[in-house]
Amino acid sequence: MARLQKENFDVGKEIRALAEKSRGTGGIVTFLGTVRDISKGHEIVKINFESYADMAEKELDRLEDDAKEKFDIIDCLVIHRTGEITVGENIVLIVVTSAHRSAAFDACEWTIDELKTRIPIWKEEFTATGKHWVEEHP
Amino acid sequence: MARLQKENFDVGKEIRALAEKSRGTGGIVTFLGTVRDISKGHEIVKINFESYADMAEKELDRLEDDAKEKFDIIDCLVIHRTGEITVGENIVLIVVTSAHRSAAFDACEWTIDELKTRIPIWKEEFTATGKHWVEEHP
Amino acid sequence: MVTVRFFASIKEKVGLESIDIPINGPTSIRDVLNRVANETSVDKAFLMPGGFLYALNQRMESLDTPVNDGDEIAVLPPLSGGF
Amino acid sequence: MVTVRFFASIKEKVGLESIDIPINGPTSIRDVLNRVANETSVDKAFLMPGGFLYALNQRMESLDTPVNDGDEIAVLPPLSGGF
Repeated sequence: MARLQKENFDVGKEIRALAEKSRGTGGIVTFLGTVRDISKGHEIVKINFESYADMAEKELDRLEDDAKEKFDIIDCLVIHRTGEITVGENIVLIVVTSAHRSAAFDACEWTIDELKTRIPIWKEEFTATGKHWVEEHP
Repeated sequence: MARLQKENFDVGKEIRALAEKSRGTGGIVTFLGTVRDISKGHEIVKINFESYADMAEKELDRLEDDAKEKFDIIDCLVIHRTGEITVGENIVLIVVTSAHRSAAFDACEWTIDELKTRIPIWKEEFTATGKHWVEEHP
Repeated sequence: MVTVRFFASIKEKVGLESIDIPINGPTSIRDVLNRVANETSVDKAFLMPGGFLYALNQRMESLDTPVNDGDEIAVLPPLSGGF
Repeated sequence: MVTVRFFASIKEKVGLESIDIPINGPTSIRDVLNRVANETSVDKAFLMPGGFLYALNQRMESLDTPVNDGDEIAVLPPLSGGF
């Protein structure tokens, strides 16, 4: 069950909980995205994530289901934070459990790639000189 | 600096420590291997890892260095446990930090694949009916 | 009546979180957004620049998708979730 | 003198953790393992079945690598680290 939340998450605890759901788990691949200090040459003070919350939650659940259907994995968990987040802090976590490590790597990478194209969340960067929405405008 | 150790490790703590070494870290890919309950149809009670410790430690350090040289990543950490480990417990952890997630996925998968071919460590499985070394004898 | 919601940079530029548009008869998402442009100071090309995504009742849809009374449309500028 | 170390299943079958072999003049890893076979009840083919790895002073080497006095050889059955 995917989660969209303001609060931080405990990476070790989330991995352990998902791994313990199945004793057949042998390989666990995790992607953790954190706030970088520099973005396109600008020093970042903090960032803010706005979301279309109802839709983002549904799409995150669908994303987990799609990963489980597409790859030979046991389970997939996606957590994305919203609101203000400072440099070095956690933004997004994807955990994939599997009996086969190769499927787990493929599924985890696919899930973060897909997340960026499907989940209605927008990033606002705060620098020393102002703030701006991160959008590659067409 | 790679580690070969009897003690368990705290996955969340290890990830945090490596990520905090560089504020440029944006993506962190982790592979965690744990003890499965079933191996080739046999129910596993526990496993034991024997190592050629001096060599394994050197090779693990070389493995980290090779990963850093081969891929566009910031850092790489490898931890492998030795001795007796029960079902569900941690065996091996690989953490790769990077500014670019694609390089981090490639480096992490390469590192676990390489580990299996280069590090002098052997697994002994204990089942209800006995124990045996896991070796694909030629 | 359908509700049109705006997010991120679009919300700031439109100056509204959402707007209600009454509808009568067959109507598409594009029709509704043209009506939004007529009833606000916002340009059509700004709402439909070719690189936005549109959701109808929280599912991505094309601009030609028909809408019904009570539906919720969302104008989604280029997504930037992740990290 | 070189020391030959055994691990995992090989250690159990040889019944020894290690054995010291005196050497005189040019000698390869293969020569040393032949001497191990002569001085124990272990078969040559068992120590060199074609799928093992060999380390000299903790580096993987081929059976033809020359060894010197004081070196450490290790007979490594197929590795199974990981998970």
